[in-house]
Amino acid sequence: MEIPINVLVFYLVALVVVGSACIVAFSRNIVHSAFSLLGTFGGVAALYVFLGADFVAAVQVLIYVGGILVLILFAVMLTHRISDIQITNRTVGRIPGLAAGAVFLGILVYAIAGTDWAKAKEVAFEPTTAVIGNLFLGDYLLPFQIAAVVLLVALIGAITLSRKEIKE
Amino acid sequence: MAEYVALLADVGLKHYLVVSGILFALGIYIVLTRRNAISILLGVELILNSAGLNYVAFSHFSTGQVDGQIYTVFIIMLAASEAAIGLAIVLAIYQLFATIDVEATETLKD
Amino acid sequence: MTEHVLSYMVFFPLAGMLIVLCLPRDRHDLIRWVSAAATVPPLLLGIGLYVNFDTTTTGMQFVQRAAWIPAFNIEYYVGVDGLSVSMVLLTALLSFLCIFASWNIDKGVKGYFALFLLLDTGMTGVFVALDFVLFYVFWEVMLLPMYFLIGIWGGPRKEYAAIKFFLYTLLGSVLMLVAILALYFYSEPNTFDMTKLMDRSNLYSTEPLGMWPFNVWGWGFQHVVWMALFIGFAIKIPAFPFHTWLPDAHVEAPTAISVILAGILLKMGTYGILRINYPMLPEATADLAFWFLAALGAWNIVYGGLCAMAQTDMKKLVAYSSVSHMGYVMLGMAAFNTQGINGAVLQMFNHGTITAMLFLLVGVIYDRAHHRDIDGFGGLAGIMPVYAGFTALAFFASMGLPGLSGFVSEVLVLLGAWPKYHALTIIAALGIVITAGYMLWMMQRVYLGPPNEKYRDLPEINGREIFTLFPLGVIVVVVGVYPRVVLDLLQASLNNINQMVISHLS
Amino acid sequence: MDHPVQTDFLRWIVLFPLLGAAVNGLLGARIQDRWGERAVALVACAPVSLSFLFSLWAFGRLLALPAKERFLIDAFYTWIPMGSFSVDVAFWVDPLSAIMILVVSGIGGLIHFYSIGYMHGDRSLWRYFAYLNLFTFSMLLLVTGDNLLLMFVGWEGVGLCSWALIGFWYHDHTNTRAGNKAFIVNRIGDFGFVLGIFLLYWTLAGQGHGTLAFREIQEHVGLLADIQLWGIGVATLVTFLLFIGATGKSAQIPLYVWLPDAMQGPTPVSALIHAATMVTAGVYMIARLNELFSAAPATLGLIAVIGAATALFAATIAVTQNDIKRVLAYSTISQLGYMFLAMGVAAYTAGVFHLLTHAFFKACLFLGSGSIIHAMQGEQDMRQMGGLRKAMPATFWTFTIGVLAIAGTPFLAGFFSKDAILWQAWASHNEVLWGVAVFVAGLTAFYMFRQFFMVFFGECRADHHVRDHLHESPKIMTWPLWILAAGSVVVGYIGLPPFMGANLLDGWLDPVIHLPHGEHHSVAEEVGVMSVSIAAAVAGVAIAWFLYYLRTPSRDDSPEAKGVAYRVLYNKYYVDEVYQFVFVGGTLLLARIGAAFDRYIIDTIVDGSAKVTTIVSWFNGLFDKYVVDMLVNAVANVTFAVGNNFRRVQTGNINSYLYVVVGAVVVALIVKLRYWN
Repeated sequence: MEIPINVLVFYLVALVVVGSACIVAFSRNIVHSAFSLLGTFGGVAALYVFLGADFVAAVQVLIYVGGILVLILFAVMLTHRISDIQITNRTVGRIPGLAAGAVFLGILVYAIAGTDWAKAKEVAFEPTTAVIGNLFLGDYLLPFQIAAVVLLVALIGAITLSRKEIKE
Repeated sequence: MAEYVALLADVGLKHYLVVSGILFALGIYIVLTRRNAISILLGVELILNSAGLNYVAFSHFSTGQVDGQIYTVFIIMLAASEAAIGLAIVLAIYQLFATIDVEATETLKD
Repeated sequence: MTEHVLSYMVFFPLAGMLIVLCLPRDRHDLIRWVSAAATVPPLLLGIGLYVNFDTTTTGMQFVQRAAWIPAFNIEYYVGVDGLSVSMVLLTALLSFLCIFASWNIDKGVKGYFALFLLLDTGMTGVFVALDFVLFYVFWEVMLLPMYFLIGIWGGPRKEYAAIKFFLYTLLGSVLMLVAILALYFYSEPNTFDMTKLMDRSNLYSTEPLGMWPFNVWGWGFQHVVWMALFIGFAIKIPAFPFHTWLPDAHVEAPTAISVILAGILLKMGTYGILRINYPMLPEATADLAFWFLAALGAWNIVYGGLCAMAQTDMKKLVAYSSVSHMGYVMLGMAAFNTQGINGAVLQMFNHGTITAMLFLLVGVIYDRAHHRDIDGFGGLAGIMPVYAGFTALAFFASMGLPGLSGFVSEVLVLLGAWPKYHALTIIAALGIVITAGYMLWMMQRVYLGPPNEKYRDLPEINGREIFTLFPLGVIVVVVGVYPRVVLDLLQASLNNINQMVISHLS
Repeated sequence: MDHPVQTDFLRWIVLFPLLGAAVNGLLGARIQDRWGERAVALVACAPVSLSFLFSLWAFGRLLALPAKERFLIDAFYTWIPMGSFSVDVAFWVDPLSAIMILVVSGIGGLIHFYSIGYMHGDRSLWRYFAYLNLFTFSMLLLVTGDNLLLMFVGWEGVGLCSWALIGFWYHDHTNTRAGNKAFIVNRIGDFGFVLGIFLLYWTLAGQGHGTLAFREIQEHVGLLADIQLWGIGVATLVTFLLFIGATGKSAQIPLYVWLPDAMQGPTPVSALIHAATMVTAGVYMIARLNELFSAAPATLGLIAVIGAATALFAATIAVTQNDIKRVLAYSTISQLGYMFLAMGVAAYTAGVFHLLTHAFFKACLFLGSGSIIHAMQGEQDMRQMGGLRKAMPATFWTFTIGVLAIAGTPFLAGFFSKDAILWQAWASHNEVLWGVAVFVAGLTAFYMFRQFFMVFFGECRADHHVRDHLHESPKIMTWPLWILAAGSVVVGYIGLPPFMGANLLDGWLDPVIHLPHGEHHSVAEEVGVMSVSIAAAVAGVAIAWFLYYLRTPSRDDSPEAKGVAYRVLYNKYYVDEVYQFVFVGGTLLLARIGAAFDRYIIDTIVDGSAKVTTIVSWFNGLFDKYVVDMLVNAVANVTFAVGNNFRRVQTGNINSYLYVVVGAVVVALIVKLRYWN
């Protein structure tokens, strides 16, 4: 039986995503966790591409990989002395946590498998950037503006929070 | 056997959903078990990613429209601001307590 | 004017709250006086209400109604009858007095008084609302400030108490909401108008439901709704076994809040049963009254009394005595005769005044000694004679000594309960012995005996405290000697409510 | 009976003392500070005197009426109008209550005056007089109230005042404990009393005559005849319940225990409340409702037995007591037993007669003992006394009259009344009860003379410090004694036995007390019975003479050295200890169980169910702690951890929150998948 190449690629990418997520979850070293996140984010971006969401994939790479991840790494470095990196990723209650996660996953898979999902008439692969751009400035203008404001607020908030208290 | 192989080979909506479900569960696991504030943020990122993946998958397979992708963009935006604010809080806490273990910072409730 | 009088009573405190919110936060005295001023008009209007109240009619008086959300037939609809007017008066009086009892709050003064006034609005609103949605809104408006007032201005375990209070009452509210919705959807045409639902009392099916366990018990839709409402109200009363929030909340709450809690909030439970369960679900009331009102009431009396006896904290003792005394209300209303039901509501009124006094008195001593340990005092009567005099009055009223108000209501309740429930009345009458036991014992340990050297210089009760206690003392005596001042208000309406159920008694 | 005379002055008999109490209670402290004790005393004594005058007026009004129509009523206002149930505040004076108001306001007044001397120098005299006035008010209300509920008001009111006065010197916990005991024991009686009221009201209401007014109850007693509840006649049940109330108030078995302890109060109080007036309330109540009680022979039998038993029981205890007031207290219980014996054999008049004479001589004795205690500077132990007759002649002579009267010396008051009871017991064929009563008469003579000899004869055994200051009491204390002593002599002549002359009391009470027609008995039989009781009394006096006059009692005569029987009697048959253990201990145990149930069971459930929302957190805690520690500390740990975990709901612990969220989502999903599709 012949397996199409795109299927193989999908599984490969999915493996990368899940595997690196597992490292994120189970690593004792927070730096490893943080770096593994890169694999997850990248993998998800790849999945986006498979799903024909080129714009989203680009955004994912730009913001997640380029922004958030760097931010996290900075935070890790700022809050830990390099020397004690090993012991900083404490985990408590692994077993109940695992149980909860497993139960949750089980139910999710059960739901996913058992549901008769709606199907689109045709599955199209077209460039979406223009469409999305139009929608942002059309139907979704208001959320878009609000998002801008939220980002601004987040920016200011982050600065306010992280700057040193001025002693009075 | 062949049925299963065929099922595996015919990559469709459910496959993506399962991947996203696994991400979600791992995220949940992280948030449930980690005591390190930054780790918890990592878990949240995983969860957000899984949600985004879901949106895009649905948009591709179920609706055929791009609305889902737009939501994903919003989610990413939210994730960015959340990370910024969250990490800023973590830094602030670190300055105050010299640790970011969430158990050590319980005095917040008073 | 008469048309809006109830609305004024409800919303004056709210207006006061808005003004308080606009005041600068460090002008403490200004805030206090503004709050006091905001509770005066309701009190004066309440007196006007009392004077102009028509005691011969059973219908709603001083009615005001206006469309609110027409889509769902929701109205702003307020009015009073004999049942609610007594409670409205009590609310107006206690709110006024409690402002003065709160005078020495000095932490977060602005927030405290603002919340207190909001609470006042909520409480008055509950008693006058005649539309279910309005009723529910006021009910919640009342709960929230209470949560914060306990949780922020409370004692050492305030969070625990506040959370417990909130969880309990939230559970009650949820059940109540479900029941209200059920009442709404099964009425034809759908209405939230309480008076309409009361008039058509056979609206709800009593056909036993097929579902387990209701098929075993023979409960119909009406019974289930009754039960949901009852649990909601029983938590407020508080009936065994939903009573344990009360001692904790009382112990942690500041004095004035304890007074409000015991004086008014507890009444909402029994008020709700009489206002909603009795007229709207009469068959279920008739079927379930024995176990859930009469037996539970008698049990409350004895159990609360015994628990009170074991307490070492004065406030806890008084709190458990409330549990005991509210049992009389339940027993009385389950008697389904004139004496019982009137006695029950009179007991609600009397308990409101007497327990308010008790809590104020405990507050007085707590302010001075900063503890409430019963065994930690002794001989206070010699040190603070005026204070001890007021205490004796309140204690004896609580014990149901003839000539004071508690006696009249307790006798009416027990008298009313006797023909229907012999055994339960005998059990409940044991309460008079138990009450005397714990009250006298506490009196002996705290007020009598050799004066405690530690507290020899405790200052006598001051003018402000006397000002809060005196009106209550006068009411206690007057109602005891001439109970008609309250009874005349109640009779017509209560007998009407009673009649609605009697025809369904088997 | 149908047309009582309407008046409007009876209310003042009752209200004057209330007024006095109000003035002294509210302003007394200032009055005493500014104008001294005399002003306070005036405020207290004036209203009681006025009450007495008004009582005399009422008595005169009654006398002026034809014998069969001697009823006055003063309807004040409607107290509780409640459907068919309506209670008036109305005052009712008929021949029976006329006697009582005279006794209460008369003897009460004397005791008020006496108190001026006795309580001289007490800083809170105003309080004392306020209580005393309030007591007089309550007692008058009790006897004049025209219905059972109003009587109950007085009934409770006197209990309250008794409580306040027993614990008057509240700095000592012995006193406050005694007060509480009195109040609570009385409350147990009241428990029966109110139930009796309810049962009576509803039974009559069932017959269409729901009422609590005495005259209507008497009128409709016949309606109760064939009605039963729980297989017992309602009349029997009602009277039984009311009698429970009477045992509490009038100190009968089993509720007598409070009275001896009540002697902790000031002595005039013991005289007024615990001898002359309040404790006779039960007797009065039975006489008031005599038709009802006559309709319940079973209860009457019980009352007779209880009465006789109490008389015997208390008399035996009195024999060994050394405290001068305790002897009198037990003697009071014993005499009350006589009264109940009289009630039990349906000799209501004889009972009321004994009530009346007893009020005089027992008040006289108590006030006399007060005078002695006053002189002995508070000493109450008779072993420390002796030879007081020279130092205090007035007290000695009045006390002698009192002792003679109570011991049944012929031609003094106690003789006639006690004999009337004994005779009625005999005549109603209760020979056993009669025998007991005669024996008790002998015992009474014995212990009273024992006291008499110990106190007044022999050498003074007090230390010289006290001995040097022995003195007669002031005039204000002795002249009430003389009046009471005179009363103890003459009052008996209103109730002469039939063969000695006309019985005024029988005739006077005839309109209210309906005696069954007795059989005719010969004079010889009467005289014979009478001489037996005289013989018993003489024997008692003789034994006392030998034991306590010829042999001087020792100063530190310890009961421990005596035989077992003596110790049992001295310790009052250990009844107090048994009650303390069984009832007080039992109640407290129940109380603790209840409180523990609340704290450990209900609260655990509550906290636990709050915690169920944090399922996994609980799981976590369980895993961490309980599996390891298991059973050893399980109980303690559960309680602790419950609270602890509950606290965690708002610890700010993000993980815990998440467990809740996850749990909720899982549940929601399951519900959705399982039940909604």
